[in-house]
Amino acid sequence: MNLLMSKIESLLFVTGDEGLSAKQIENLTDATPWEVKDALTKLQEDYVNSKVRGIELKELAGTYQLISKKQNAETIQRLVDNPTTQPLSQASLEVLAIVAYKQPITRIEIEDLRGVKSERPLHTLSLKGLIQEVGRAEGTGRAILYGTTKEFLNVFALNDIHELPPLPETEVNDEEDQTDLFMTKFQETFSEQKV
Amino acid sequence: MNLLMSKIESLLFVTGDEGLSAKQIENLTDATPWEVKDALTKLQEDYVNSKVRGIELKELAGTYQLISKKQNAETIQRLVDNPTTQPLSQASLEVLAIVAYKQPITRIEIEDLRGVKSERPLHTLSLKGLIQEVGRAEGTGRAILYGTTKEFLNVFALNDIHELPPLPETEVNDEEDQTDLFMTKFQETFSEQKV
Amino acid sequence: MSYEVKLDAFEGPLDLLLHLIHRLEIDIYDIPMADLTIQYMEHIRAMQVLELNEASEYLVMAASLLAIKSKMLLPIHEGDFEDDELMIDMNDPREELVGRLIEYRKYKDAAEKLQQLEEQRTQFFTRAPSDLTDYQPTLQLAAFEEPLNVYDMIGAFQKMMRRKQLKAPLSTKIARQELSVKDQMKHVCSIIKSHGGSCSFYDLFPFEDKPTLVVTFLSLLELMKRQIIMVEQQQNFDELTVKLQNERWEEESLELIDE
Repeated sequence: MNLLMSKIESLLFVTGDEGLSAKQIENLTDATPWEVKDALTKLQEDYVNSKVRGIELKELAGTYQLISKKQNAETIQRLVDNPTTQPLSQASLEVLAIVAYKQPITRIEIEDLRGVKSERPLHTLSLKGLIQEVGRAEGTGRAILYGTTKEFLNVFALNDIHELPPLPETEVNDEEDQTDLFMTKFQETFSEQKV
Repeated sequence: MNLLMSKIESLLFVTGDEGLSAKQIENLTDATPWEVKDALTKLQEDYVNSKVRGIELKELAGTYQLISKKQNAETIQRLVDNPTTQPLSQASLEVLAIVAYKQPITRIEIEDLRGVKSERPLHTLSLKGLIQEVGRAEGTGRAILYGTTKEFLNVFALNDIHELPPLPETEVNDEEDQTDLFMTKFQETFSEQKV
Repeated sequence: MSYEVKLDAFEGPLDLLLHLIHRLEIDIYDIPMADLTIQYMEHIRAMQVLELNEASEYLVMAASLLAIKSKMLLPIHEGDFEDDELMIDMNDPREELVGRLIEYRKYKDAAEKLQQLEEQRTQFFTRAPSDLTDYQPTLQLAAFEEPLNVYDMIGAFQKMMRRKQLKAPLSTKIARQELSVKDQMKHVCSIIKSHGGSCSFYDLFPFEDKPTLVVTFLSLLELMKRQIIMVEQQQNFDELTVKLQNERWEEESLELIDE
């Protein structure tokens, strides 16, 4: 039971804001629906009863996810208000990377890539003048297409967008190419030489 | 103390893989450095000692972060779709080791050390964001100097570049031993011949 | 002597030499040059595949091995030692090679340790920062406080990719392939209805798997074309809202759709 609770905490921890359904937890832990139900209840009790814990369990539309404890909302607010600790800079950086490399790109495409909503970082980046609307996508939605600005080049000390290093997107072929062009000559040379 | 631990858990939970430095935690919780240190130690003890917990505390790339418990790696790996990160090749690992320990370092110096051309592994490592240009060498060539990145710390689970395991022997001693050995040998030969 | 040689297993001439030294149980500080050179040449000859740009490096090493070997064969004459210049020459000719080998071996060992660290790192996972939109003030202050370079951006991208690999199809293979646009149109309508006639665009895409996303999207387009639903956006960056146009849409009318 303890082990199951630990596994569930790990799983809910890494899945972040997406959470998992009871059914998914069952599959991932090979536990019965009963055991999972039980473990989830006990976990939540632990979280609520312990003064040390800063997280709790939330169920929303059949999906379980961990959230920060409501009592600590004030502390979290300070985190958000404090520009040097804003966890959003990572999000903005991610979005900026995507826009820089894949421009022109729509918000939906960005969100598809990141797996999370990205309105807020897009907004921030626009405000900072790092990205701009560069057109509209064809089709029904006529979604906004985003691209980087001159200011972006400035901030990253680039002359030109092509100066960006290539994206580590497609797995780099780490294997070295091989050729035996030299081999024949090479072997000849050495078989002649009596060592 | 309990409340502080709870706040820290909340903060570290929401900041995820960005984490927070001890200093930032102090500011956000109005606690003294000492209290924060203490709370962090107690949190980690709790995590490790409790069979129910699925998370741990780790100093990674300069910040405190919550991570999933190592014992649950197998369970979480069931979530892994297709590993996007291939392990590094031997050549890349060698070059990376040299850069890590001797940074800042030029390509020529690396190639001297390895005895083979190393453009390709350097390129691979740049693409993976593990090394970066950190400056230019003095002199005519103004060769690029390479160093490791924050991503490097992340990939190798280090908090700081100084956490790298020490090199087997230090160069200086090595050379001394070596010359000593040669000298002894030389002197032996020498005196034998004199006799 | 014959043995299997896999040359692509070596990272260059130094690596090959270290391998030989280890296999022949040679004292690295007192290398029998003749033996080592023979072995080295044997291996070079057995090479079937060699990298174009590394071939020369193996050759250069072969040449210097031969040079060292022949230097060591030079007869030593008594009396020569009085000559200072020759004294310098009398340094062990192997010295430089040994120094290089030892230095290289250090980093080869370090590379191995890195590999272990890399392996250990796969044993734990971090999580994405939470979506703190609810806490966010309307106007966001500076997003980047520190100077940034492109490598920060690549780093952010890599982090995302690491996270992304945890997106296995969780709703395991429940044969969703049979999902038709027609069925999905009905499903979409019922979702909107359950939300009271209008809902967020995202509420319609609760699943990660591609086929469902595509079919749901197609069904939305189809519903828009038939003016059964309407999609609205108040402002840039705002969420899309999907509204049921006609509260009294008929299930039967959908039945008539050709696939």
